[in-house]
Amino acid sequence: MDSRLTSEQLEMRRALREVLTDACPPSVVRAQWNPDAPSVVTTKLWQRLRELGLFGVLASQEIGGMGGNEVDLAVLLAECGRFAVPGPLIETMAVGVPAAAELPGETVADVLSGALVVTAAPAGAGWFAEADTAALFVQVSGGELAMAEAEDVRVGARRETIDRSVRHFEVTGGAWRAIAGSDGERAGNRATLAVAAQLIGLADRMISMTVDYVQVRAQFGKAIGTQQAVKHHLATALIALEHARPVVYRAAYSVAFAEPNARRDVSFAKVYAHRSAALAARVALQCHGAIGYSWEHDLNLWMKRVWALAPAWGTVAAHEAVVAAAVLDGAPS
Amino acid sequence: MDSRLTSEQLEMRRALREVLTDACPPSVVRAQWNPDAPSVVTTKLWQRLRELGLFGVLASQEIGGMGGNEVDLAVLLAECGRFAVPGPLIETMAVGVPAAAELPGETVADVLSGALVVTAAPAGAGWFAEADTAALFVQVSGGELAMAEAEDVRVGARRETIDRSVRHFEVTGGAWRAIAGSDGERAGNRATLAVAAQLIGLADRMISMTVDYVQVRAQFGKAIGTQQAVKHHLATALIALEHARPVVYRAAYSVAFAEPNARRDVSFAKVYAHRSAALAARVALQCHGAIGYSWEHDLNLWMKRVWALAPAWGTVAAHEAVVAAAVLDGAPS
Amino acid sequence: MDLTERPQDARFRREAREWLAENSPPLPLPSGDSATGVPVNLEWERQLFDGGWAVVSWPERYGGRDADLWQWLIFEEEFYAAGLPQRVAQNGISLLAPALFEFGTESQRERYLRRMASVADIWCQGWSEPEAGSDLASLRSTAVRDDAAGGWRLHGQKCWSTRGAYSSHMFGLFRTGTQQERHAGLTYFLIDLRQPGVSVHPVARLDGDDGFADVFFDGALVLDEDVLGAVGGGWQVAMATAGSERSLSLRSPGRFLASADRLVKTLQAEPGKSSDPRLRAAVADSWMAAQAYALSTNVLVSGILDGAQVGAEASLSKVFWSELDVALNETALQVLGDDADLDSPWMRGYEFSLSGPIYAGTNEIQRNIIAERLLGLPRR
Amino acid sequence: MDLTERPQDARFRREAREWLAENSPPLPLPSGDSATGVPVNLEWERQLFDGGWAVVSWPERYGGRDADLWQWLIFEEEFYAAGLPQRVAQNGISLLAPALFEFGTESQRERYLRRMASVADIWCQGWSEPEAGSDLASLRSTAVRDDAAGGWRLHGQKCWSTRGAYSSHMFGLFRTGTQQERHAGLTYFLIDLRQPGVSVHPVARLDGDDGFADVFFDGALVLDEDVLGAVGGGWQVAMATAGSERSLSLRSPGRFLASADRLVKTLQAEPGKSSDPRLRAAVADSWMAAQAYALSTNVLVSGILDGAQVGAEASLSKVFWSELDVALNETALQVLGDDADLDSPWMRGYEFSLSGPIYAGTNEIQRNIIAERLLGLPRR
Repeated sequence: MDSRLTSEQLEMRRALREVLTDACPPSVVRAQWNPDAPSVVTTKLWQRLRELGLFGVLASQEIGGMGGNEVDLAVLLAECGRFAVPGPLIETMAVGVPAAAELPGETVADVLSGALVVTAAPAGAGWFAEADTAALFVQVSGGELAMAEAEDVRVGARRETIDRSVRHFEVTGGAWRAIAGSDGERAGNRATLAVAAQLIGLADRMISMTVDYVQVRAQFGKAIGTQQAVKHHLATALIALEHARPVVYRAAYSVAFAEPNARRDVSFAKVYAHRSAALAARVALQCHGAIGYSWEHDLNLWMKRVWALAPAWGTVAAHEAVVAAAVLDGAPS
Repeated sequence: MDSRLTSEQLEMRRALREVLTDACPPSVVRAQWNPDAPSVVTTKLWQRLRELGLFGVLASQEIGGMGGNEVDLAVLLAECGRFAVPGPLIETMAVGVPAAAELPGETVADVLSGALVVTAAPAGAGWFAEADTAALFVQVSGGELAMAEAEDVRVGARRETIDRSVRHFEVTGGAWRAIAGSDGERAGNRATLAVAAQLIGLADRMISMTVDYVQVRAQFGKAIGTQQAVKHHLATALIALEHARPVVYRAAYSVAFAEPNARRDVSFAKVYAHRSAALAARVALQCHGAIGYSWEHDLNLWMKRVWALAPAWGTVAAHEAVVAAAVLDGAPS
Repeated sequence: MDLTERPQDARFRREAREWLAENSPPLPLPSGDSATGVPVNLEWERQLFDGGWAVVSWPERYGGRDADLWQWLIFEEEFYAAGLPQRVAQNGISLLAPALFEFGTESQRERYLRRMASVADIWCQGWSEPEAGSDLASLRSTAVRDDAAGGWRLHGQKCWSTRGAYSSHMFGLFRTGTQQERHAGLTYFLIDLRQPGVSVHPVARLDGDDGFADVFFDGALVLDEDVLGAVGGGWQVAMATAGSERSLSLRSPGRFLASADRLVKTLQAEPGKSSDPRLRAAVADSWMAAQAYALSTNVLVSGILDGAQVGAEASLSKVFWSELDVALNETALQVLGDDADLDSPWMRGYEFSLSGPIYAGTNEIQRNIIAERLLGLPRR
Repeated sequence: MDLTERPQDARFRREAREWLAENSPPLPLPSGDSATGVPVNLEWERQLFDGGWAVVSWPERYGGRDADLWQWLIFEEEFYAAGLPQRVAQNGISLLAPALFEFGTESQRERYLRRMASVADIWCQGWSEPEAGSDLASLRSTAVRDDAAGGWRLHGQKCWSTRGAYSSHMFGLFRTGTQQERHAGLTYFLIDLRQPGVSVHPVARLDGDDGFADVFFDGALVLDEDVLGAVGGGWQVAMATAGSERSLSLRSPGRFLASADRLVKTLQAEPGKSSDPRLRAAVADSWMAAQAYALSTNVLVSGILDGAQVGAEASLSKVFWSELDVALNETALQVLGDDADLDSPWMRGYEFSLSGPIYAGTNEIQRNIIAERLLGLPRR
């Protein structure tokens, strides 16, 4: 028994943090909000992350991946959350690359090299991230994964979400083919886990940016961070985060080792990570006051990412219901 | 339009407060916790309240009552809540006396004189307050009221509730007879309203006893009432109370004037009064600290009354469902 | 206690409803906080004024109809029930007008009230500064005496002025005394923004509208006739009318009653969700909160009509409406479910609601006020 | 990261479960905080000691079995899963023993640990005083030097000593320096309560059990050998072991996991309620909170086994478990519905849970600690 990250994981996280500090300052996130901005997958940021090997975390080393497991995925995506990295991270890392690895030929190599963009969505969503740049579409349901190629689908209108650095497009049609032997439930678990991991990173960063701000901002002759109300808001946010983080890593471990409760654990992770991040967003905004309410302040990039992730890969209510069914009905989880 | 109490109501409340200050100090409430204490209906407190005419608030002046309406009932019961008056107030004032007034002969006069004790419960509860002293039992359902006399029913074991000043007994059997022309729904509304009114009085008193305490109790060299956390707890409790009180009086008015939404309004009142009182109890205990956790402190008498009233005359969840049905389904309310 | 609507109120309600039904512009209007939306809103608000409905509770000579507070509440209910948005004229009417009525000179009232109501002038508030949000007494912008010009020269920066980018005028507090005097050294000025020495920089809000503005002053002039109240008495004027901002005039219950109603309809329209007990309970909670706010407002109004001053009680209302607004919009997002991430009217409403616990005195400050002034707890 | 139970842990769990199944007393036991319940509990706890399960993580020479923290957590899970109540020996084992291991003399450990574990001695805590709850540094009870007797004479009053009414010994802080020295003037004493100069007055708790006691000292003697740590160093001893009180040893996750499990079964057993989505969600929330607490405890334990000190992190745990305990019991009362007002085990649990946010440092103090020590916010 040991709940700590390994020294390899800590090193991997450090390396990613170093790259992101340089390659993903808030200005880069903000640039993706421009409706005329080119897709993030064409940017230098994406190039840097590709070179780092981030996207291949779940692919085996033989095929050019990192050979990591879902705990590694969670470590890396939590760090991406801290920097609010824009783009189809979940679609690429949690679903797309592992799906491509099931396909014959050079597909996965092309995805890892950037020659080919893959995207993914839950079956029935009706939209895909990056549908206008993607060559390969993957649909996730409880059974086998289904795939289609760009020429098989019709890409429709952009879906205007609250986080404009996220590019969703309606997608219809498609000659969907099952990917033989693929495990849709596991892919869904990975995607949900990827949402949860980013949420704890977002929460972490919002708490620390607020801690910094309240020590600088003075009212009534002293830093507002000396006010008990401000202290208690932030303490409450930290308590939630520190009790969500182990839940997310537990879920990652359950998926990595295909434990029988993996689905329950992943839903639990989404619920707790969401609550923690939503609370951190509220607290951060309230402690920032009016300045946090302005678009020019970076806080809003983090907050809106949280709101955008709330319904991603299953609403919070749906995941709460999965946990309740597992706990109360002994439903398969 | 005028949401204020009338000067007559204020005077009535002042008179009751004067009596209760003298006749119902915490020691009198506490005395009723003794398992060997005689029923409150045999005590001097009850005698004083009878002399004041409290129990006949809803009875017409011709039959010796106060000739008041449900707003008066709410005013008086909120005040009783402030003093945590023990005993079958709801059963007597809201249901028993009006039911007795529908009966021929001297019944209501006997109830008002104290010669005869009346009690009441929702149909199906299986227990009655003061069943061992009551001569007349009234069952409340949606249709007509049903009554039985003491010789008709079997009084069983005492029902051990958290508020030991409340004396419940299981009751079985009974040759129940409808009280012709009586209005069970209105009686139920009055009883629920009576619960709500007491709850806001309880909340009011717990807030004020806590405000007093935190100005006296010092830690770290100053009164704990100077701490922002304590201030905010109490402010939050007051906000809830001041937004529950008008809801309770609105419900009282709706019942008094038989408005079409009376049932919805009464359920709403129970929900809000309960939430306000439950919050006041939590805040009061937290701000008192360990001393509030001791049985010797009076706070616990008020808190436990709140907990005991939570499921009385319909659980909070049931009343929430009534409101939801009225609002969402246009259900009759 | 008499909670039954008076016959004249029922008539007034009917009249307002009919006028609004006949005269409402096509809805929804574009945002009154956006460059493209402002002209459309102004046109509608002029029409409202021309119809005599812009400021129902004002004297007729300023464009009102001498309605009492009950009728004002009724008008607000009908206005929001008709789906109409908050008005560009809002800040002037709600925040400045009460101060003009209480402290203004006859000349100020004549020059400003009617133009304000008819949106000939558009007013924004100039209170916050980069270093002074909740702590207004620490304001640093100054007004320096200019005897030759017969007035005061303004210097400094005001920020987060809602709709500042589209306003012709600002009412603001500036320091005429020393920094050490804190509250005592402030004066309340009525400022024409269309003059040299004023520059306005729009700041986009969370929801993308560029309603906020930073306003910089570098020697802009205010004549003596545009000092509201006494020189050095600005704090008293601002505080005496702050109650308006915290409760009644800024947030009449009508807006929340209408939102709750819209939320009820949103759930009813979602097949399969309208029987979900969790969503039902959350929606009923929002409905109850809006009602409770309306009922408690009635208590305040009854007191005001009886001559009571609204003091710290306004803080109870401010915390309650701002928290109910957040919860109501959050509930709506839950009802939307899979589509909660869309940039929908409810999401916009949610974003806007988050400013409620911050502006007009943060809810933390309000809770301090409640504890200290209503409950009597010691300041320190 | 390795979240899979080690083979030796699985064996340990099986062994504990079997022993408990065979040796548990008839349940429920009467309250260990009531006069009638204490002897029954003591008998059971002696049996637990004789079986070698009283203090699994202690060295064998003191009655333990040298189990590591993982196995201690497992034992706690099995203990509470078996429906067994908190122990009379609890305060000594959780709060005093860590201080004895860290600061005690060989003689103190020999004289006290084994007797504590076997409930030959029963220990209560003597920290709070009427004027000093959260503000421990303001303690007023004094210890005056008595050279002739070779020790210290105690004077003053301690209050809210849990199970003080049934204890033979107290560990407590007394002032050996001046009031002005605050923290610096305190010394940690091991006190025999069965002597002249000590009088114990039981105080009933909210739930009716008379577990609390006020303890009055009027010249009671503590010999030098029973000073724990240095004279004047009591604060350091108390603080170094306070982490135990706030998290791990006082509230092992096992208790909440067992409560959550019981809550799940309670709902499952209520026909007609077990399909109510609101109750299901509330029960699932309680289950999740208990699990989250267990998982975050594992992180703490992993750190401790790696040599980390548990400092202010304990405050995160303390707030979390105390709030989850209240919410869990409240949920149970919702499940009970019409019978929520009965003096039931769940209602008792609710009452007891309300002490959680108060004792061992109120949650307000804990949040201050979190903000100042973990987040680095300024004290003032």
